[in-house]
Amino acid sequence: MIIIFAVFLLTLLVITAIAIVRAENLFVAVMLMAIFSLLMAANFFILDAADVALTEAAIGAGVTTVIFLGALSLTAENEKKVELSRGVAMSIVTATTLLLIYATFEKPKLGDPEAPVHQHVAPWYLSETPKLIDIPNVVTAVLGSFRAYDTLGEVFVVFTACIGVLFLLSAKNPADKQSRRTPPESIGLRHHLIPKVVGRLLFPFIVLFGLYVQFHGEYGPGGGFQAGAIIATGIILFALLEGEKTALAAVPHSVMMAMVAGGALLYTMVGVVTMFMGGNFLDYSVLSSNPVFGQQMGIILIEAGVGITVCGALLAIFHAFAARENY
Amino acid sequence: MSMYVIVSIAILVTMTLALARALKGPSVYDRVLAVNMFGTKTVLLLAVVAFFYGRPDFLDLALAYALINFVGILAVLEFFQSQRNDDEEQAKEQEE
Amino acid sequence: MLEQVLYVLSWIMLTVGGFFVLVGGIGALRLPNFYTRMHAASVTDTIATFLVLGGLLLQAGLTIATVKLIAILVFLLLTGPTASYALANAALLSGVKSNATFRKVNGKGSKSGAGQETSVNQETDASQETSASQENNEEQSK
Amino acid sequence: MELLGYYNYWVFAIVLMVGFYAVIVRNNLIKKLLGLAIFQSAVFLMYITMDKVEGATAPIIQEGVTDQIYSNPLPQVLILTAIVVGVSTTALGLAMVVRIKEAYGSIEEDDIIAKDRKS
Repeated sequence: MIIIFAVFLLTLLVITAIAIVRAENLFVAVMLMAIFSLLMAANFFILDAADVALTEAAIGAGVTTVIFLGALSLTAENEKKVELSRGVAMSIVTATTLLLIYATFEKPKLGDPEAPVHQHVAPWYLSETPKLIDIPNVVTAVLGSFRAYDTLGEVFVVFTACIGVLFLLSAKNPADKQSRRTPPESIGLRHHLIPKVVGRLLFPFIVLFGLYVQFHGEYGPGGGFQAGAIIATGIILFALLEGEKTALAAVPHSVMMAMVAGGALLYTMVGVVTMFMGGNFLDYSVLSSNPVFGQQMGIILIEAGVGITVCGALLAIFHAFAARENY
Repeated sequence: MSMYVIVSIAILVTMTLALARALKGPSVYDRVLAVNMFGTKTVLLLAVVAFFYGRPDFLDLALAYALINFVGILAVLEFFQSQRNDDEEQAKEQEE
Repeated sequence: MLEQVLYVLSWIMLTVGGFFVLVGGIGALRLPNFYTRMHAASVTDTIATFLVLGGLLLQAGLTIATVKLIAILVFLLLTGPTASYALANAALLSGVKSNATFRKVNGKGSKSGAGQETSVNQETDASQETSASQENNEEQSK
Repeated sequence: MELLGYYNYWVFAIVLMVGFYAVIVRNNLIKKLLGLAIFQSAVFLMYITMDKVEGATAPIIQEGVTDQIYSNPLPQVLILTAIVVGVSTTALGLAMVVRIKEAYGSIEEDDIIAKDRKS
């Protein structure tokens, strides 16, 4: 039964992808991108990847759309119509698609338990996690402990991307002195009572839910990446409803920067501390006299670091795009 | 079991119809409406599928969607209104 | 006994909920103009959500899942109408400006043919407008 | 029914190439970035497809259930982080597009090339 759902959703996914590429209005394309992301998340969920689906849910519908819209408001909304020579590209793309499809017949079928990917380290992760770390969510265990080095790298990629965005967008535009007016305060959702009241009502719940996802990540789907994105989305909602300035007063730039750097630093420091205590880098067993408890403590600490960095980075990126408009 | 299947098929069909509306347009607001509808239907689908799988603790996902989809829609509307306003002001400036 | 009653009740709620979801979906696709389509979509946001999640609620019994389902229900019932309000408001504001949707609906009633025509008109208006504004942008940047 | 087992991979191939098409054919830079986002989503889809095991459930160990098998956690870990990294790199790309727009007054590739040739 589930496979029929999956086929259905995947077909919709293909249709949406083609529509995104064909849409000439970029605004429409961005909105279709939101649908695309929703479909991706539903697919991930059906394919048993609850954590990934939660990440896609937290990021795809909220943050991605907001960042794309921020960029669109600074550039053009419509694509220029040009006569393109599509023939060559089309034939290359079709040929490659057919080749890829031909290649898939060599692959193991969906759900085949004998597939090579299930023979390597995965059974070890599944059987050893209850003994070595004793938390139910194996994904969090692998992310936070077995492959912590990898995750550290990803956190630094987020950190670097945030710094890059800030470098690119904080410089003043030389050509553009006075042409952009400050946006009048009389527009937007700020002056609609109902969204404002409901938004104020929802904001604490979004942040609370983010914290739940952060600290429940060992027991259910969740973790630092998802929690950071959800809390950032909550603060973006606050910024949409109360205005940029209020949001920046609540979470100023210095705090955001401290979050971005501090989270990454916390992560690294956990690794350094374990080295000082006689273990390997990011080997949390030495943090406590009981190695299992040490592992759990280490995972909670680094997940906190991940959450803080992701939240700060996404917020800083959002504000960088939003502040650019006001020049 | 079978009732979950019935509901999920109904939701899937509605998702398809919403997608058709999003592709057809014609105005931007129709598309926003379709995206919003698609989002709420995904929430329902995830909730139903969580029960179908027999793991209701995965309702976290549906909860996340219910909260975040709203932010997305508000952001779209905010963007669109300010864009409209810009257009209007530019038109005024041109008249002057 | 009670369990069976609850089971049958949840069955009925889920099925009726599925029916309303379908009705709303068909309405959102088939109805002639934006405001009527929004009306249809709102059906799926309120009564259908209530019925489907209520049916699941009866299935769940008293667990942590119940709390989450109630939370989802409350959030959807709060956000759905709010999003509809904001959307209708935005559409109304811009509709007044482009003078398309409202005028025709008041004038001709809601014959489907007329409605379709209106929306097409509106779109062409909007696209002309945006292309004009784009030219403005380019001029300004020069 | 036999062939449905490959459907996910076919969708992966098609979506991947749709994204690639947007990157190579469209002139608009934001459209190119959307194409890249689609491209990377296709890769995510392929990885997640590989984690599925028939009759298994998500790799969150249920207490008191002994004979349950679980899906492969490893691809999920890789993709989970990749999604967050993907959005930050997309933001970096968009920041570059915004700067290009300010410097050249356009986000169409042929306009930018024409302006570069002129100067």
